Amino acid sequence: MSKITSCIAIAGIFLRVAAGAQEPVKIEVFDTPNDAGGSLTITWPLSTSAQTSEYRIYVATAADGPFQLAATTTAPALKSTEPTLFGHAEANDQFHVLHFTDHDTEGGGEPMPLRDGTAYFVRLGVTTDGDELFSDVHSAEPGGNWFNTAKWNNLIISVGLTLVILFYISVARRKDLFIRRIAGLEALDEALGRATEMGKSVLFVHGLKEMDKISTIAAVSILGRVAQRTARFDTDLRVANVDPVVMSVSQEVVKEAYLQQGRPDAYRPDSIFMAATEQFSYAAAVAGIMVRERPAAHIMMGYFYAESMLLAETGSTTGAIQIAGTDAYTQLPFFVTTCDYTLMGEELYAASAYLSREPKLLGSLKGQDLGKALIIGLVLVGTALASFEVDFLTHLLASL
Amino acid sequence: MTRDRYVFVGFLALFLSANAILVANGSLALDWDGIGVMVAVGCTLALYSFLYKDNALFKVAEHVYVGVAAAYVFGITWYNSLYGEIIVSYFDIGAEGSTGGGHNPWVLLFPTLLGLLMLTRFSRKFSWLSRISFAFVVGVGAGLTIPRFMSSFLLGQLEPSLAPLSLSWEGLNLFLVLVGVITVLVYFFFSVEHKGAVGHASRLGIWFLMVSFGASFGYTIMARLSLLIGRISFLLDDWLHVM
Amino acid sequence: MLFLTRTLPFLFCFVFGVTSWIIYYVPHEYAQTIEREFALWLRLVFAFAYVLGLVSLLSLHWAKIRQRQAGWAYSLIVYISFGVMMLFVVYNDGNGPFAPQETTGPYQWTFINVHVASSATMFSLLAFFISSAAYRTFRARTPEAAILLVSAIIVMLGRVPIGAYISDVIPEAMQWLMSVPNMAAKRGILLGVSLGAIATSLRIIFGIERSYLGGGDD
Amino acid sequence: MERLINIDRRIIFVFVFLGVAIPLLVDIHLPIKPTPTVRSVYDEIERISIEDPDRPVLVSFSYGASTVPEMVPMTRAILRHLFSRGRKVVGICLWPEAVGIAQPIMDELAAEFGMKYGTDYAFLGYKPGQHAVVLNLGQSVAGTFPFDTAGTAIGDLPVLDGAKNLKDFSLVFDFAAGDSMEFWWIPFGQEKHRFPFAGGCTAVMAPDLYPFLQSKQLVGLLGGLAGAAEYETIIGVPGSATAGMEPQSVTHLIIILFILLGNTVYFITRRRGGTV
Repeated sequence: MSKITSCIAIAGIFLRVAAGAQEPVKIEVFDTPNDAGGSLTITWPLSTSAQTSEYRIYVATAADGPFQLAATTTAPALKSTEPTLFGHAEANDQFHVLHFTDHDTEGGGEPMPLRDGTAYFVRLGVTTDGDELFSDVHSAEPGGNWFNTAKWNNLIISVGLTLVILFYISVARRKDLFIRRIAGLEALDEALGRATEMGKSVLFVHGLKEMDKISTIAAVSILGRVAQRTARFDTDLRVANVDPVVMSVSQEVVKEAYLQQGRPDAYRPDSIFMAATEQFSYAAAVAGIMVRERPAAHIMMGYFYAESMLLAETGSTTGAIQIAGTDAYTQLPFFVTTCDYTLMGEELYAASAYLSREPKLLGSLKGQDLGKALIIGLVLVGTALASFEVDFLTHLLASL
Repeated sequence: MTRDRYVFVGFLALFLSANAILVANGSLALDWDGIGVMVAVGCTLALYSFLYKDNALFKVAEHVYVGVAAAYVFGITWYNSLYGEIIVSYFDIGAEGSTGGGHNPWVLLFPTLLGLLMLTRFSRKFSWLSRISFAFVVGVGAGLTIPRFMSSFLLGQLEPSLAPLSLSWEGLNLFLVLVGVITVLVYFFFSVEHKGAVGHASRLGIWFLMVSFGASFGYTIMARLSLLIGRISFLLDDWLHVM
Repeated sequence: MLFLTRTLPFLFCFVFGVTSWIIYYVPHEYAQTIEREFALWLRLVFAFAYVLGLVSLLSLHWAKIRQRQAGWAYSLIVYISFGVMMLFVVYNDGNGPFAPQETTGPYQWTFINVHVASSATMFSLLAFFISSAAYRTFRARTPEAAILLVSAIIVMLGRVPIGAYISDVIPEAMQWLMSVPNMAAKRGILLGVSLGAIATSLRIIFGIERSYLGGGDD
Repeated sequence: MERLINIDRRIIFVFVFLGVAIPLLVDIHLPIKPTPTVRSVYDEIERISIEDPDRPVLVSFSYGASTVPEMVPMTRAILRHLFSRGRKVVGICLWPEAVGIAQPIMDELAAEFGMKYGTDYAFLGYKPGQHAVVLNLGQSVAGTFPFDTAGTAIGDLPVLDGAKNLKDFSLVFDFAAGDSMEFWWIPFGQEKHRFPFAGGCTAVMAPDLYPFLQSKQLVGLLGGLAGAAEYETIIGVPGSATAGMEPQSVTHLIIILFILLGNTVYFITRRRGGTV
């Protein structure tokens, strides 16, 4: 494009200024959406010129000036680079966009920030080859916004999920909800059965976290199940702890189980003991028990750290059946390769819900299942649509 | 028992004479740096004695470490936060030549109160007060978590999964990712029995899980070996100077 | 009393929880100020939580010493090493506890030569146990475990220079394995875990989950 | 056969020790080839050095003493690259132990490149609060770290001029031994402020972060000592990570051989009907 035509093209945008023509010129000035305030946004049509032009934004507090410089740019962004504010309309790459937050002051001092609630008058100047052409004046008022429109999807899904989970919890309070069999629990029963046959003890090993963690709560409810069985079959049960609170809760749970089975006489509180207080001492102490007492089954439940390796390795060499359950994903590989059965991650929580039948656990498990089903559906439909170049679902789900 | 005692005495003698030789030939200076290296080596070897068997030396080293760690962390918390941020702001004591800084003391009153209430947990009579602090921490934590996990994990991870499939290498990989994500979710789906099609999908999900566990497994082994390399090169280089 | 011990904490939890949830959607200056204050408060309360952790560690070992439980002498060692290090903390290389922290002196010396040395050594012990487990117990008992081991071997070879030395295919296989099947499974896990975290947060805010309250009489 | 498996494990320990020590003492040179995830960290730092040279880089140290052999080599490699490109660097700690480890390294490397404290780099120390610190930084840097470790007010550090919150950094880099990238920085910082975010982590954490690399929430990643060695190779300054790759290779081979050997024995005995 020659220099002359490009000048004409630029001038064309500002036709109204130059020749007083009546066509609307697509300059828009407005409060920047989704912000805390103190910022205005201006958009104008894409320059068709091959030459670089300089754009200047002028601001005044009165329609007739005096105008102060607010921003200068030679390479303005396009509306399409900000889907957060302007969405995904195709025409967005036909418009420039600029946000500005302050303007120069008369004396040349510190720039003056834009004030919320003040009406500002804005005009755009375009300089190509030294000539500056001005648009007409637009007015807008900056201010803080009360809702971030880019977060609609987030709000709707969050509230939806909340309602679903609360609904299922309330349903679970009234009737029992179905949860599939957890294979790990069957493996657990099998291990306990074998211990009974062999007349040997069962060793239950707690993880390292405190009583208020979900994994510890789940471990305690599994301990309850184990204690029921050992009480019924008169098998010796030993429980290793690293946290005193977990220990006293475990004692309560085991005592309760023995009472329920009508065997309070068989309950010995000292078989639920503190093995050690520190990570590696704990591992060493438990490993010592495994080697000396040779229990028929090792049950390791809860949150484990690096000591999992030591426990499972020593345990597997004694020939005992090992059942583990943890939500520590970094330790799962070691359990999987050294144990006979491993409850992985959420399976541990599910097992605890399955055993305790607690409405809050069952209900939220159901709610999460619905969430998973929704995700699976969205992924399938979204991928199919995207493969046929229909992007609306992808845009709808974008995290902006 | 006696054999272990011989091993222990021999080990100690070896350690001491090694240090004596190193000092004698000038590899280690008898200043704080040199003594520091000896202490560090002592701790390292005492802990490695666990490889021979669980023993008292190991337990001593482990418990020394626990005590030092607790005090160290307290020191850092004191100088960086309790004193360095909170007390300094209350009494407006910045460093020399420093202009201002610190928080408005009034702003700090509420969180300081919450923090102090937390410490009532150790009193039998007033421990219920600590529940207010826990309620604040847990409540705010939960409220902050919900929309942010929704945005960065659910939406943030969902959107890149919705990529157009095509008959190409990339397309195949995208398809595999799609299958992996879905089948892993099916595996962790507890509302239906894993039978029929669901059973097959969940089985495929386990395979994907196993590949990723294998990756974690390999990487974890790499991590532990890296630590060992670090310690052994400390022993060989900083202590024995043979590298 | 029930109001103070049960209802009040629940109300606190609910009000703060819902507020910090809602302000996420509000860009307005007011909401941002609340977010800033909440973050600051949370941060400062965390500092006190350290003291809480410290006291509970010390009281645990104190109980062992007082009751002369097995291994109480080790608990005494915890106290001694803690006490010595505390002296260094307070000494602060001569400046005392009411001054910015010095980066030199016995505190830093003990940190580097005892703490760092012990800490790194402790975890490097696992390298030995992993190798022994590799030999004795990492077994392909099931098809699943076999997949795990094969993928682990590919990663272990591909991630270090020896893999490329053997064949260029190995690092590429490792790359593919990490960024396709591993990535897919980790994403699946992440989606599940975050749904779980959101569900737990909801239970907490709506007072269904109160195990965090712990301690004290009801 | 079973006796072969049930040998004293201390014999295996000796093998591992020698597998590390011998390659450390004997030089066997193996070429290191950088992987794409590591390369993209380098490219990102090069990019900001050209496109965004004025704004500082925020470096967060989220590791403790237990992972020093893995994390320190990558800390050195990244800081060396940043300082060599004249980047302004602001260091913070999200783990308490990082203070005593990272500060001396930062001072040492800054001195090597003639960077001045206060104007070219700063070390703000540690604040408890984990994700709350990240959230707080997103609102206000001065409100989160009012002073540096020497007690100087943030306003007196010119390196932070114009850096009011996380938006004002050209890059955020997290050195993570735990899940700080995944559960602190991404949901509580990057999610809102969309800064370029890269990190280096222990090998244990690395596989978990691949979903974020694919979703671009993470620009690049250095995983463990191998990642650090690759970075040292790219910037052309071989250090302890590069030296560590030889024993690392040898020990990986040893462990793989152990796994293969153990499983061979397992399958042979199982076929014969025995148990191991």
